[in-house]
Amino acid sequence: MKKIINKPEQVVLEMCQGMVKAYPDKLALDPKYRFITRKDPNPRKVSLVSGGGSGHEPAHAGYVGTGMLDAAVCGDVFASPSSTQVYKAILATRSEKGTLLIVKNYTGDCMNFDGAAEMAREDDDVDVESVYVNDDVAVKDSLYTAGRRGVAGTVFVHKIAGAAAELGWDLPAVKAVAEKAVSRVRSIGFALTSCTVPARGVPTFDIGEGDMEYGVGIHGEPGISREALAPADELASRAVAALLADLPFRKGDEVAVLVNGLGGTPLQELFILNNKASDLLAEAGIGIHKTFVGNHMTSLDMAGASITLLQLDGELKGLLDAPADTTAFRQA
Amino acid sequence: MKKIINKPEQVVLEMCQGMVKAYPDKLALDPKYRFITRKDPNPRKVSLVSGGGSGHEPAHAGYVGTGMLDAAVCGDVFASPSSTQVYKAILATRSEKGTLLIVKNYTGDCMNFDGAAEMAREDDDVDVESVYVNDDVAVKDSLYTAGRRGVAGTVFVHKIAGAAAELGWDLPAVKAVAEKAVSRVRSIGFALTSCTVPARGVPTFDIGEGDMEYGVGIHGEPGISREALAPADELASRAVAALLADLPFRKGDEVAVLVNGLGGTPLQELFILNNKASDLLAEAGIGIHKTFVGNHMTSLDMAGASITLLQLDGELKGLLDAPADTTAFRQA
Amino acid sequence: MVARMVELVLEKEAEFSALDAAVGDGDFGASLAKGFSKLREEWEELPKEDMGAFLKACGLLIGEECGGASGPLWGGAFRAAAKAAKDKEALGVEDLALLLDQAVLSIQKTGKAEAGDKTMVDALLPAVKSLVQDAQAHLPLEEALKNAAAAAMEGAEATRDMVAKRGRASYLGERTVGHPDPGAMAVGILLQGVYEHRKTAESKRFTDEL
Amino acid sequence: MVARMVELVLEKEAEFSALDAAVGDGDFGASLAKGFSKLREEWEELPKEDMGAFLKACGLLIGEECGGASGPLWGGAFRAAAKAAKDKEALGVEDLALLLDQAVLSIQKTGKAEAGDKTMVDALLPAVKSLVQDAQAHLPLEEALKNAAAAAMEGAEATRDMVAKRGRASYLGERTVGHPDPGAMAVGILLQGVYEHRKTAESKRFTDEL
Ligand SMILES: Nc1ncnc2c1ncn2[C@@H]1O[C@H](COP(=O)(O)OP(=O)(O)O)[C@@H](O)[C@H]1O
Ligand SMILES: Nc1ncnc2c1ncn2[C@@H]1O[C@H](COP(=O)(O)OP(=O)(O)O)[C@@H](O)[C@H]1O
Ligand SMILES: [Mg+2]
Ligand SMILES: [Mg+2]
Ligand SMILES: [Mg+2]
Ligand SMILES: [Mg+2]
Repeated sequence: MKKIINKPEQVVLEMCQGMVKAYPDKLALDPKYRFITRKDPNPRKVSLVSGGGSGHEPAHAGYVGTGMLDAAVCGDVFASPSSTQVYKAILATRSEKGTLLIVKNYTGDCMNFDGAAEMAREDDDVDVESVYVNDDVAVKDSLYTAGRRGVAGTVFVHKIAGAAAELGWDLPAVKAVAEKAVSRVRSIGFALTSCTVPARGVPTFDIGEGDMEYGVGIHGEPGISREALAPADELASRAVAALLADLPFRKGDEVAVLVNGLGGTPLQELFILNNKASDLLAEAGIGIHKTFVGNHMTSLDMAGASITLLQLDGELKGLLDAPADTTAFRQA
Repeated sequence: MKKIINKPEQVVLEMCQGMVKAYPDKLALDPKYRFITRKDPNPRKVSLVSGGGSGHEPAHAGYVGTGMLDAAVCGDVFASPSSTQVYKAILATRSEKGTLLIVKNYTGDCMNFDGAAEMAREDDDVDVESVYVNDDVAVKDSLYTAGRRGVAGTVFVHKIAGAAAELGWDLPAVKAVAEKAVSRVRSIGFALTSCTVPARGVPTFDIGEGDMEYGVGIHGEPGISREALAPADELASRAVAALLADLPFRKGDEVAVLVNGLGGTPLQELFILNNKASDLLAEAGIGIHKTFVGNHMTSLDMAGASITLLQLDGELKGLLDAPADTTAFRQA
Repeated sequence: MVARMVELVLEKEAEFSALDAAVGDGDFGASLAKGFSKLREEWEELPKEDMGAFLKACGLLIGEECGGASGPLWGGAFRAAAKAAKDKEALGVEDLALLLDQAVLSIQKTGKAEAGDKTMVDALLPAVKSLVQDAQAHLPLEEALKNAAAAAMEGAEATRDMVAKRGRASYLGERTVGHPDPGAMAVGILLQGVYEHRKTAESKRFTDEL
Repeated sequence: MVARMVELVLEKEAEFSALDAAVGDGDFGASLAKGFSKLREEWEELPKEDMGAFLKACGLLIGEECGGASGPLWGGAFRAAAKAAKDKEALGVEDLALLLDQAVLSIQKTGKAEAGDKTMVDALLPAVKSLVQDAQAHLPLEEALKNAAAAAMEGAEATRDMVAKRGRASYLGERTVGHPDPGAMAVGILLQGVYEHRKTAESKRFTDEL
């Protein structure tokens, strides 16, 4: 394991501390319960609380700030924070308009965020609602399983809900538009290497020089198939085809695109991926309203990428374009 | 070599195309001479042209935009663009106030940018000046060698000069403040892995699981020494000590900090590095005006990081804080 | 009993994580260990007068400290067992069957896993069944424990051929076939460890050694 | 002559890059190859009537196409040689000495490298010296070429013990000791190749084969 760390068990806390030290006038850390909040929370807007396991940086704390989240709760690497942590974050960002939890659909996250919501509602009368992001089309959706997992599309949900909350919308409205975003966002990813969880110290999976894992999530879990590594254009074609077919997106649709790096892949390669993805969308008659390229939802040091499409309408477009000022996502 | 690319010889062009397709209303590409310009250049401000070899993404094209560069010229991976390319970029962004070239101090870059400046001056009467960034303290400075190389500190020079140009300063003034920034910026980096140049297909250097290269540049050239990989805190201590001693920075100074990832290192580790760096600066009595953490000047897929300090005064602080709207650096 | 589980969880951390790496994200060992090492740290302060209070305290700590899915599942299981144990001082086979039954119920309520979904439930259900049978047959505790551990182990081994339907492993679907479920294996290993410990332990009263 | 150099550069791309990987950034082979393959592509269109025009065209293409330090250095060298060649049709040893001398001067003017700085200059200077001596001694061209190539090779080998002072290798300082300079090795290999080719070639007039 080659990492710029001290001890594996200190990774999350030191990362959180390093982050608030980088942005001391924007972020604050609760070191005991490990959540990061805006320095000056606004108690007159719906509070947005998200988070999950660590290892997805800049997610989720990088999206705390004006126009996006109010708090991000940081679990251990790839492990949901406990319900106590989430509960404390809910209380710390309590607002007169209530709180929306943006949860990625994982067994652990759902159980812990739901537990926290219940406590906050029952013990403290906080008005708490939740949305569950499940954008990964690699996973077959089914009532009889854990269902689809939430991956990079979560960033769009943060942005949309965050803009609505900042505009003063009430909790049901913020929740409704967040759910609309969830219902219209789809992602798929692939990995060229495994990541290495600090506490384990060895790569989660072994993979040959010529191979890739197609359909991976963001926790180093293997994907849906092991295949020969394909050229960028082929990867883009396959990903775009899978996404378009899923919603389905149709000719004439307008979308936002996120070409997301998984942590170990440089921007150069993401742009090469976008070069083809963007042509394919044009060929399919899909209008690209806005493209984001970069490391937004990562999986530690994994080399790989994902592509996310969000189907827009007038409302979503307006919210997507609204200003945001967080440490990892900023637009005027 | 595991990369999301098509053919090695297409990497630079496809990357440039993927970039302008991501930001079509902000950037334009000259595909023949491979330079990226602002979509709507402003001919009434000093034009800033930078660039160099590719493989440093988001540098340099990511810094093209309001408040920073007007053009970035993209050489092959790690190879300076030719003087013809630079020359064409100078002409394409010609302004009534003249042009400043921001060159990283490498033999190839200096020769090609200087050649281009000469052509533009002599054949086209463009008022061209140049500054040479040489912030890497790993390299001993000497009149008898190529001197120090330019690394991540270049981003601060882009920002400072860019803000001055945007404010309408004339060429001598923009050049002077850019040189002031150059004289006050210092960097040092280390690598945990080598990068792999696409055209070569194998890592530039071999390195054992427990080793690092200390004092590396941004082109995969080995550093000044091969050593056992140290914990993050030790890396931060050594880097900060080397930087402070060099300028030297003194108690009471105010600085901007850039904790920069080399491409393959996730943000998580950069924050851990910043956690200690930031404490060390405080202990040394250095005030941190602003911190930037992220992949700003990379070396393809190299795992590693660099730390940069810029000594501020009132003027530099104002320019650093001025708004910028580029695809990789944005502040209100 | 819990003391032995704590030791085992800490001992087997790497093994549990390696099992999770094959079908999940490789943190199961670390997640469990985090909560159980907290148990060890705070061992002296835990209320040991009655079984219910003790198990509840364990459940709260585990729920708060274990990350991921394991926190709520194992924490909930301990708390459910606590309720069933109430203020019991000694446990017979029947009591134990009830405790474990309540624990599984809690896990199923929280995680919605059925038998065959390739989760820890697949080790727990056979263990409960075995305990219930042995209680009806009035077998001694040690023998019943032995049978329960064997049943759990068998159940855990059987998850090898299942397709995961719950938790992170469900994303891998068919690809999980051939790998046992880490949670189920942990249940088997822990019960086996508890039985072996008891076999060699001097005390035969259950609450003597929590 | 240039045709043979083109072939060699393309043949040796990986070798040149590997040399550069040890002391620089590993792109020297690719950088040179890019310009020289352009030469091959546009070979038919290059003006071949007189040597000066031909070399200048080569220099311009190399300068424009080769990335990094190599473009300006090699491009400038070819253009300086072009000036010296003017409209010569045939080259004697003396002419060749002058051409190469002008080429090195251009390289030193652009790159500011002295002898001993561990650059291509350390292969070129001995080659020029050898040619000048052989011209004075009125040796035949083939023999002079042989000696020049040997001198260049020896100079290139000698860079192995030097500490780099110019170019990207200078950052490695003492760590470059033990590795030869890629540019110097390329000069040696190319001159050697040109000599060997000429030895076996039928034509003995220099401009017959550019
Ligand atoms: N819905 C569920 N019901 C019962 N057990 C589950 C469920 N989901 C996961 N598990 C158990 O949890 C184990 C994984 O735990 P852990 O690695 O801590 O979770 P994660 O990393 O997915 O958050 C699995 O091996 C399985 O036995
Ligand atoms: N200042 C200089 N003067 C003469 N030759 C130089 C100089 N700098 C570099 N070189 C030559 O160029 C070679 C490296 O070329 P190349 O790899 O294309 O450059 P880079 O990658 O550093 O831009 C060196 O081996 C050396 O022979
Ligand atoms: Mg986990
Ligand atoms: Mg180079
Ligand atoms: Mg797990
Ligand atoms: Mg080189």
